[in-house]
Amino acid sequence: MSLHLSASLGTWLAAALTLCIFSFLYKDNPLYKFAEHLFVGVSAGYYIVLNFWTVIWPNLIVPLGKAAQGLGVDPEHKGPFAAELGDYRAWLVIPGVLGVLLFARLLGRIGWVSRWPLAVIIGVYAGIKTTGFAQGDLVAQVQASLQPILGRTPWETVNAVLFTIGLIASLLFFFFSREHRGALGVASKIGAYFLMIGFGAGYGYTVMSRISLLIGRFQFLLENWLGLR
Amino acid sequence: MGRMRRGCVPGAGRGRAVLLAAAALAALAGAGRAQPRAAVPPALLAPPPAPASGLIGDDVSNDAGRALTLSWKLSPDDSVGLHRVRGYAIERAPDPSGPWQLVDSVAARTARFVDQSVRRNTDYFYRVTTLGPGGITPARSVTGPLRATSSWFNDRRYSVLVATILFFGFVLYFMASAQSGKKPFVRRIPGINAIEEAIGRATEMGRSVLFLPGILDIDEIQTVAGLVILENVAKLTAKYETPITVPVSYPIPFTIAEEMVRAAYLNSARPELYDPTSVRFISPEQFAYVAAVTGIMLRDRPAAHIFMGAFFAESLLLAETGFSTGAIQVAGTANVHQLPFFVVACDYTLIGEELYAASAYLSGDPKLVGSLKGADLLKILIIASIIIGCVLETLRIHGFTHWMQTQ
Amino acid sequence: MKRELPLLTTALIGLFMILSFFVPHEWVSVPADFLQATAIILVAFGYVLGGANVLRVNLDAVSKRAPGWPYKVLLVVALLVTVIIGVLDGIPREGGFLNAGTRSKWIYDQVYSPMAATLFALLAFFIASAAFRAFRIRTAEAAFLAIAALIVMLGRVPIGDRMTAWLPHAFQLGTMQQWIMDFPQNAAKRAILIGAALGVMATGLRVILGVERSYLSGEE
Amino acid sequence: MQWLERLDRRWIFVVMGLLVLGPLIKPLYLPLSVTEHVRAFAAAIDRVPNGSTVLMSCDYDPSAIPEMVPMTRTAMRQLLSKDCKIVITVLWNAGPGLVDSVTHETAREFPGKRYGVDWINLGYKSGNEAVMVLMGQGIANAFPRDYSGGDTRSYPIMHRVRDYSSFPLLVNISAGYPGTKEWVQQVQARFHLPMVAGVTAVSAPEFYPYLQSGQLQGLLGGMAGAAEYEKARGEKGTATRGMDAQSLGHVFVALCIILGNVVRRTRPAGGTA
Repeated sequence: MSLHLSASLGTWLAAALTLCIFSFLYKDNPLYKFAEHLFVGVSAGYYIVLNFWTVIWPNLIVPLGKAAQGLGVDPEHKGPFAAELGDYRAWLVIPGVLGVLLFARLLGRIGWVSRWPLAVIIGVYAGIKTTGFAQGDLVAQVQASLQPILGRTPWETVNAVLFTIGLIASLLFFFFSREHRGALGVASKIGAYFLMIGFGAGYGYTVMSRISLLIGRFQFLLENWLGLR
Repeated sequence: MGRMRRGCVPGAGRGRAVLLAAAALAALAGAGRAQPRAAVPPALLAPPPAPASGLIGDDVSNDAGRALTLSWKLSPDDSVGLHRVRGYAIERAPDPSGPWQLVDSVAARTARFVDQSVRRNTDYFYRVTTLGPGGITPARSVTGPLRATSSWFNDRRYSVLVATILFFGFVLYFMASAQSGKKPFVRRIPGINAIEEAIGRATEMGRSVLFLPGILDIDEIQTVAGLVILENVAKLTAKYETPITVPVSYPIPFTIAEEMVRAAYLNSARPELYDPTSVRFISPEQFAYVAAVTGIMLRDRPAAHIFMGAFFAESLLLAETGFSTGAIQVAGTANVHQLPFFVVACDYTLIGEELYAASAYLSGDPKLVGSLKGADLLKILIIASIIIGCVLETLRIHGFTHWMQTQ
Repeated sequence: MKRELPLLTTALIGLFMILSFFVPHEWVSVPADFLQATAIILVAFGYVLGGANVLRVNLDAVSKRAPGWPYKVLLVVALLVTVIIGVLDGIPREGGFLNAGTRSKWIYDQVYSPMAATLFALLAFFIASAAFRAFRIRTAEAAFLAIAALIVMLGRVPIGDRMTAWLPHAFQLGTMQQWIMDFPQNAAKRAILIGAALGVMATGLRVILGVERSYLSGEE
Repeated sequence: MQWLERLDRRWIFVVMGLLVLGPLIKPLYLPLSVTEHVRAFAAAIDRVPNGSTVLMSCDYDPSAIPEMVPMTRTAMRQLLSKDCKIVITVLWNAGPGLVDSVTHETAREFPGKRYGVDWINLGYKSGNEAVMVLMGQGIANAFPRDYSGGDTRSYPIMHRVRDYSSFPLLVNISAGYPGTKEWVQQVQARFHLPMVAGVTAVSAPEFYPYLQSGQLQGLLGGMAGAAEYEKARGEKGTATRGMDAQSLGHVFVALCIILGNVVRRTRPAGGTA
């Protein structure tokens, strides 16, 4: 095992910034603040450039430019408004204008016009999410819970019964139309225990994630920077 | 529903088939670069393969008329180890007499193809040609006309439609009945008592209350719920003349929180107790916000910490620092990943929907209460379906389960 | 006009998107597809706006000499440099500003990436100290949570199996971990999933009805 | 025991740091066993017909490198070794640069595989669920240009890719929102595309209901999942090398929980503080 220090300036910079952030563990200090503000600045700048070059440019400006020449995805179709599925040509002026209106927010007095693009975004997502959750999480999950209680082995039966009771009890925990007394009280108490087991599992897995991230940083420092082999 | 059109028109326009199929063969050979090409002319190796047969086609259902599905019987020579068939070429034409156009080719042992390049409401005729190292063999017949049409309803989504309509119906009904003055019953959430106790305790000790409405902007429903709870907390602190501190991470929730706290104090017996610095704008940056809040916890030593809203990785740091100061802590979030950290370090935790329920209860807003009741009613239906479904499944009756299947 | 039109727009679009889930016909699916394409572009503008906002807020703080303003200068400079380099990198490459070998990629790899990764790695330390100082087992609920957490935490890594290798297979930590994940925790998670789905659908309905309008608050 | 209660938490940080660092320098070689859902993940990819085109969405950013990158590499290797073609997308803002480096490095291990023919990186698109649904009407409609700025439709690999029906499987490697949950809701459910997922440990428990319902055919949870997947494929990557450190870290946190409660129990007088 020996050291092979990296000769790359970039790796040294990355290692230095990593250590600056780790210094927060000792206490909040200027090195950490330096790194933090650098990070926020770079990431904000990066988001601007990224969204310009990967969305606004290819999905809006390039097709609009083509549409101005009467072209689109399908070369057999001609005309700036000859739209079809996935090929909207000059219609893309609408998102373009709405997108610019979003910036009215920065202008104070006419900030309210930014509500129009916002209304479109909210409407689209409200619609997509409602049906997505209805199918993927509501119907599909309820459907998957309809399982035979009697399994092939006694152990399978125990598990199926346990699962079904746990599910129903946990659902009753979130029932707000009646006081949790009597049978409902017992059921919701059982539900609470199941939820706690669920949270315990979540705790264990969260620990795993966080430690993995630390391992990743140490691997970077040891292998890429110090070149420990 | 798409219309079905099947049928075979025997022997038609075989002329250009050979040319097109040769192009397909070349394409196929080019695609499968992994296989080394034989140096010997293929014709010397083997006879041409027997043709594929029984080509049938159908409109793909539940779509906007964008695809046709084709299937056929494999060539009798297409079996593992025989190497007489390299693949199949699929061709189509607007008329049985041509002109034929190569659509695509598929590998050997494939007897299904979906043509996604069709135009809606247009008739097509198809034929499949068998390609082999020994030559190409066109099918003996042509299938068609086939036509892709748009469907008006996706018939695999009935169960989702029923669930959605039922739920919307329930919610609308309860909203309407709440607005007409018939206030539906919602049980008091124990967490609300815990909040009141915590404020009482702070008052007894003569220390302040710290309230965090989560770290997201106003477009997050949890932030809205947190602010509704803040309104009530501020009324209580104003009544008990206890100072309150509210660090906020985004500008709009900040303005709303400030307004709520000010209003609560101005409407109380001692409006002069309102401290304009009690609601503070910190920073949308997660860790900067945490550093500021833990600073407040350690310096000002509030006796009660109330966390209500969307929290992420910072929950751990907040709960730990808060715990170490010995304050009473009440938390509530719908971010399931963070709940474990609150549950173990706080005196009371509102779990998931309880956060929304608490805000609906406190606000008494008929729309919020209405959707809460609607969800409750659907939950009863869900539980009933689960019980009935499990019984049916145990009895090996699968109809109900199949009806719910969406895929 | 200032409020009603956006509310109406949201309601119509929301309903139309729901309709498009059930109706595949091109009269519905093509406009729905266009609306999604629009949403994608608007969200991208939103990110650009977010960046501009960060710039504005921090320039404000600098001009007012707010506490810690020298750091804000750093932030603003970093932001501007990243944007300028990114634009210059993208022009000759048809937008491929992050292609291998560009200056933007260097900034991304050597500045952005290590810091993003390290910020969350700090939590490994905090989680240990929180476990020691703020994990209280006082009630039956907390005991259930703690036991599940310990079994899952140890059972999910190789050392758990090593520690309990002497026990019958069914009692080894790895087996118990798997069972907890597959049955009790799964039941609880499914209940939460179903509850959350109802919550999202209710919110969606309220947004469409125009009673949930918090997104419209702010500038009048 | 009193001193333990007042212990400066930085001592805990030091112990944690050393316990993780130690095994990285001097490994313990604790044996790994492959669990059921990881096996199912590998098997689902195995079932894909050789030579078909698979969609792989890499929805993560540098903050999840240690968990996500090993999964990406191993899944890509498994697919390429089956001569499958791979279409890669990224829905996370900060992800595309990282994903591009990782995919290029991995593809370079297969000398015959060419960009644009055997695999393609379509890069990033904002819009989360809207992108997923939009891709359902045409992958190239949502991604007219690939990561490097080229015209997506001009690459040979895209000639046989129209929408989700062109893929037999979706492999999603995701660190949160948007990610596995959204792919299940918007694509698996809506377009009936079979799906497997590799996710961070934090979010893994949330997806067990999808496994039981068959909406997911396999699941890799966190670094342990990644390490087991490496083992199942006979590889020794960064995840495998991290597992010893992971083990010691977990034991330490477990001890912290137990010790913390013992200390508070044995405290002479009551009080909540």
